[in-house]
Amino acid sequence: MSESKAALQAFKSEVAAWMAENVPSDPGFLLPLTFLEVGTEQQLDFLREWQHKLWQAGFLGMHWPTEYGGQGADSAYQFIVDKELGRHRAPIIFNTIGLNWVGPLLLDMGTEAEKSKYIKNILSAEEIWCQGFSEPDHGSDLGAVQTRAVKEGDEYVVNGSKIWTTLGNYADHMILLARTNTKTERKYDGLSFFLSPMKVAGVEAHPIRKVTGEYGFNQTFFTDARIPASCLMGEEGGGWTVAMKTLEYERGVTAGQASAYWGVAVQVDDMIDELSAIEQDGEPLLSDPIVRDDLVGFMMEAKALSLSARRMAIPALGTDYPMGLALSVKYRGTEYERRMKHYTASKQGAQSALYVGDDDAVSGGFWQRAYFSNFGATIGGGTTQVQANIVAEHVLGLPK
Amino acid sequence: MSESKAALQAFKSEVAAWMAENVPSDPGFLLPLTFLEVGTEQQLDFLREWQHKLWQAGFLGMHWPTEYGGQGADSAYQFIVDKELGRHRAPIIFNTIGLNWVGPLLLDMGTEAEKSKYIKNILSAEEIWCQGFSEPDHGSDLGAVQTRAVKEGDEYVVNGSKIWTTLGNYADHMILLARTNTKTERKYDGLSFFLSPMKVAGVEAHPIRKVTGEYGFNQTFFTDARIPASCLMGEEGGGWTVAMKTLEYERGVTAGQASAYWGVAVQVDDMIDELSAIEQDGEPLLSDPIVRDDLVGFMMEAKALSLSARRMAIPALGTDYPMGLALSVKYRGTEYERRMKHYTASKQGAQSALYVGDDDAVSGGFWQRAYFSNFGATIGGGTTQVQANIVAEHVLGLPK
Amino acid sequence: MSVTPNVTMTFSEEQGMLLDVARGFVRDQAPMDVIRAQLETETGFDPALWQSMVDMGWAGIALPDSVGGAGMGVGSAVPVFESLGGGLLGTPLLSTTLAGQLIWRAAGEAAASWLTRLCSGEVGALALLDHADWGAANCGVSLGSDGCLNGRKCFVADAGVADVFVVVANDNGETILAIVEASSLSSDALSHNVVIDLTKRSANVDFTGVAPVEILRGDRVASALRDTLLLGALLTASETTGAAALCLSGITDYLKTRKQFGKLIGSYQALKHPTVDIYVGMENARSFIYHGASVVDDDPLSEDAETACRMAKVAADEVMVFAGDRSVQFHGGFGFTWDCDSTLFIRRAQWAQQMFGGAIHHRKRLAALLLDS
Amino acid sequence: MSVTPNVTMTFSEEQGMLLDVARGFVRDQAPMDVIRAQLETETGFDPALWQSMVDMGWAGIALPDSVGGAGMGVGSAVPVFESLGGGLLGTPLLSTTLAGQLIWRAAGEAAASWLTRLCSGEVGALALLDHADWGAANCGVSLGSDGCLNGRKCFVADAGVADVFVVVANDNGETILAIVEASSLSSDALSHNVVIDLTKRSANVDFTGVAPVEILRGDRVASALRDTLLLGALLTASETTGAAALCLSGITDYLKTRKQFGKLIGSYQALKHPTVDIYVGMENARSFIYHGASVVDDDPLSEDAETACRMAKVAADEVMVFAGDRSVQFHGGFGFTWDCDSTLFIRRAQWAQQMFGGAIHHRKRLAALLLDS
Repeated sequence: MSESKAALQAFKSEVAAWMAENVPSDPGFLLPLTFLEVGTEQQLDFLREWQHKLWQAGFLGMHWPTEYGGQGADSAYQFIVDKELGRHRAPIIFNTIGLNWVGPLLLDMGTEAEKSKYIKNILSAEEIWCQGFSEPDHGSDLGAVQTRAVKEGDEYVVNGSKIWTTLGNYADHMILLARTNTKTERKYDGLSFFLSPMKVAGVEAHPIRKVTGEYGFNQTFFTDARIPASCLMGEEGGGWTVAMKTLEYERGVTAGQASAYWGVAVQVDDMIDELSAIEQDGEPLLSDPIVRDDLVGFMMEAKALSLSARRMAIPALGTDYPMGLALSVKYRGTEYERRMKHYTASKQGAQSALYVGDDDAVSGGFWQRAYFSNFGATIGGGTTQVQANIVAEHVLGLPK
Repeated sequence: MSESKAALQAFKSEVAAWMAENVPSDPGFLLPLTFLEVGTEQQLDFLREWQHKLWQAGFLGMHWPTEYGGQGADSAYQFIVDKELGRHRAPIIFNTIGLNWVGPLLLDMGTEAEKSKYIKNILSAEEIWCQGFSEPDHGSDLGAVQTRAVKEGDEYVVNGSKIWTTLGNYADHMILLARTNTKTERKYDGLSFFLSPMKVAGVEAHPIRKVTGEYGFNQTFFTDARIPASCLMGEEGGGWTVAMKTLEYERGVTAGQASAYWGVAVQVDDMIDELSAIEQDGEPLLSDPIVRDDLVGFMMEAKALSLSARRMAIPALGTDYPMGLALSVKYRGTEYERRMKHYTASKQGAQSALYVGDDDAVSGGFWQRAYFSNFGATIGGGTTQVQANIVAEHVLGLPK
Repeated sequence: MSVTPNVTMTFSEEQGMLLDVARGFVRDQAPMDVIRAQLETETGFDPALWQSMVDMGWAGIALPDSVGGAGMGVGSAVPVFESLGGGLLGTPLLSTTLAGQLIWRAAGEAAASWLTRLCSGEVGALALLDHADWGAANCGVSLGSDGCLNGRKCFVADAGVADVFVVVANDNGETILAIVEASSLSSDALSHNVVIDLTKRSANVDFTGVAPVEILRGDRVASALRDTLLLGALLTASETTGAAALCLSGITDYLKTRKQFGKLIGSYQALKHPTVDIYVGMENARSFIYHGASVVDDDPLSEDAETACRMAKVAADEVMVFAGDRSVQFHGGFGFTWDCDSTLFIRRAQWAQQMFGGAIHHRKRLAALLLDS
Repeated sequence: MSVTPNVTMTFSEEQGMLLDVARGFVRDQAPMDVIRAQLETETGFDPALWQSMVDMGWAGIALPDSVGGAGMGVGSAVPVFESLGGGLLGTPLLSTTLAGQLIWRAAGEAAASWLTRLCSGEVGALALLDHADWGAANCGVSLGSDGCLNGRKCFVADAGVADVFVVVANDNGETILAIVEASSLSSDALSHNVVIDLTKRSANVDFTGVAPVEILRGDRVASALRDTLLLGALLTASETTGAAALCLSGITDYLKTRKQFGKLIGSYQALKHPTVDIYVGMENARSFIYHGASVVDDDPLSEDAETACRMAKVAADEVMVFAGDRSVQFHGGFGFTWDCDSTLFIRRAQWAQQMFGGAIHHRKRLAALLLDS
């Protein structure tokens, strides 16, 4: 279902015009850099309203079915919207776990009832989703999940604790991976997947403060929390498969996401713009040959990432390692951003040591905060070290 | 037994004067960069004569007992000799396995008979030693040694194969690690250590060509080779301990070596001298700020290594990780040299692509050859990766 | 051109005792919960703790006994700052020490009254920068014909608690040092910085209309200023090296106890080997600071001393940035939280790497020192 | 200033076929034992193999059909050189292709007779350098009033087998291209280089007293020369990328089969993760060469094309140097032997990284291109 260039171009103009009118201006308080950092009610209300507005204008879920609140168009349209959001430096579209993982998952594997019940409210931001996979003692090792869900009549009784539940204190629903059977031969076969309500007795989300000083994460405690048995997605004991499918969405291997505009995007051009105003030894920093050489390195990395995305569309140019480019995106992209943000934060002379809140800080401390915040990307969703293993094993066929 | 500064200074002058007279000039053929690369009879004869001459002059085995051909002085004297050898760009002292590992080992753990029989001939270069630890399929994993030594009467019958036997084709003796018992509970307990003759029936050394195009290594084959039972050093089954002690000498953790001048030393100053003659874009290479910055990095590494050696002598300054500086020397030094030699070989414009034998090559292709040759140091005696494990486990206490 | 020959490293019994005392003090008096309690306070330190340090003679550790100092030489400050860094203990000692150095090197015993005050616990601060560029000439503050200063200084460390400021100023083209009493500042002279390192404090200070109590000028000012900046680099490097060592030990502790996929995470080479590189970098920085301590003295710093100070700063900055960054990463999800000390380490790294010029600043000058002679 | 916008990457069915054919040819005709048999021969390649390549039209792959070429555009040479590199197959195709480009870009169809000869299998060589510095003006060879050249060129690739030389020379300050027939060289004109990459050959060539058959001059010479050097960088990068991919597959094969301490060595992250970085670097280089192939054409190269060629060269050089180095290291003791192909890879890396300027050369120019506009 590819669209004519002309139609896409026209749509782009339409979106751009709408955004020029409707993108909210600076609200006067700090907005989160990513959906992982929504830490105050003020931020939440603002972002909820903004997402709702975008959806009402017909610019969210562009390729999701109309019967569930989408626009029934090609995914190219969503891509255009996301790009324009970036170009207009719009606030982020924050209901990311719903938009990027839960929505595509339900559209792919959900029942009609599940789709009808949940998808529209994801788009409209009426219902917020969070994810309950990781646990305090297991981090990246999902197979070891300990949170118990025991069936009693038409309910499951849940006990245990999840960690890093982004938006958990605000969320209406959680995609929950819990152990329904402790006696299976393979530990994976004891896991089940739930579309679990958050606003029930026995569920408490405790905010966790981050390295940036901000909030957004929670530790979620389940204490004899009773959830309807109908929350089970798929079969009991079939949770591992659903969770792995979810991770594919999280890792961007599979398409279908409603908006990938979940964080403030930073481009190499922004970096150069920022540094072009800085002086070193009384001269423009950008006249220093070493800095220039470093910037060439960053520009090449940025270009290589763009070219790689382009190349993925030409299968004949990736025959040796068919899934390689896609599987290495997170490994490359998140580390590149870490280095680039750190570099920009560190080349500001004495201003490098200022932080958000100081009037003299370069761009309000944006780069320092962005560097700190970026660890969410190199740690969450499988650390860089785990990503390297994934590429080594799944692309190069190296042993575990 | 520390010596007065004046005595050491006088000795230094004496050595320097002798060397000014006696260090041989360029023989007109390529000399090996290290003792690992003695590949022709011509090189062997030349180096044997040179070592003999140095010993006869009283400048080798400075701190070894006089009854075994040494000079009975402090090790500081040997250090001075080695340093002067470098300063005079003398040919290497090649009988390294004897001088650095076997000699100290025998002096430490050998019987009187063993000391009398072997040590003097190591110093005089009358007898050459090689080492038979590694085997083709096991590389760094010495515990897995398969070469069999079976006692029959007053002989052991040896079968198997050793690899990377430096000087093996010229050697008179080998320190041999072989399995005398295949049924021990711990695989280490089946190993024995021999001072084994090379010039007996059933021992054949086949030269292996190196990455540099030169020779020096061998694969040594034992086929029903019969060696006297008296060659056993220590107890049968006690070979692992002796081998580990030998490795300590090899890794430079323990002192006692008769001459550490086993390879052509390269200093950061040599690197800078070499590069100062090179042009880039019509300007001196050393005027390029990026190159200058790279060189600062190398100079700092060189200085840090020197300072670290100095610091080892002041225990109070290394209390947190007592053996750390010593145990990390190989890890740091060999990798530093690899990078430094590669850098110098690669900053010569089109001449970077020339090799030994080309009249137009920078310093006769020295840096290219030195870079290639340096892999002997980052691979042999425990690869860099193994060295990192050693530091991690033995210095930082990290798990295996 | 040659860089390696000078590997002087002296270490007296006296210095050994000082190192032990300083480490013990920090370990006992400033465990991490004490540090954390000060992170979001106004001054960032406990006055009682500061007084203990003064009582031990640390405020004058780098000054001669003729002016009330400890008389151990400026190099003796190195183990003290290394120890303070090893506990992330933020106090105004660095500012006070450097204010003392600047005055001493510019005026000697003629300025004994100021130095005695500093040795006895009054806090000194250096007002150096007109803007963020450590490499630029910073003499925008001028002395007017009315005997008052005119202009603002930026990022003045410990300005909020300083009793005495040494202000680098400009008197008709001549660089002078103006000594200003905090009491003479107007009530709105200070605007506090939001410093990324929560153990540190600084402020922009407006000196307009303030009359200095004393002006130091003459031949020695330029060299005193240059040497104080170099000593600032060395002492910051010392503090940073201590912090890097603490960071390393936090990482190794975690790697030895945390399991993932059924194994201690320290057994994964992807974590294990970079930790070795932090270790090596930390030891290098330590070698450089001890070498620096051995080649600086009260005379104008030699080329070898300059080299040592700059190398120490580069080595310490580089390892701290790497260690802090890896500390967050290797602690995984926990590393990303406020409760993990990793956040203190990356913040320290970010602060330290600019103080008295960053790696790029010093490497450029080292290139000139070592390659152009 | 912006660098990312142009991500053009075109790939026609025709190019896809060419890639398949070229890879198949190298796989079938030039397995490693064939390559190794030529390492220490005089010319470094088998004439029959060269003839097969000529028969497939590769000698004129980058030239228009009006002069006997394949008419697929110069970008079509990229997959061919990538494939040749993927077998370490050394032939004079690079020299011949670039000689063709230089003549074509400087003189167009007016030089059809030369171009036709090159397309039909005569070997062309570029005589560019007066000395080792790729960044210097190289016009030391001059044209005398007697119509003869005077001077020597260095490192002329494939000089030993060349039929036709294109010599960059200087005629009273004007840069000209002198076309010289090999037959007109004196018998001792060539002194062969000892090239570190044993699949490559070059020589210093003395042109003194040689009368060129034709002189190309005029407006187009400077731009033709500049573009040919850029295309040289792009095609060398293509060849290098192929070699890096081969090197990577050698490493992964070894890591999958070799055991140490009872485990496949590929399970050690100290080997596994750097191998991932080689993979990523190789894919980046591949993206750059395909992008380069999509933005170069017969016109003078655009800024985007220049950027693409330079980035391709930097990316390919950097990954090849890293891959070759790690290949030796990761093969352990075997890697240190002549029998292991790692020696061919570090030698190729060493050769490739200087050809048409190394990473430092191109990065400097990229900085000017991308930051100074």
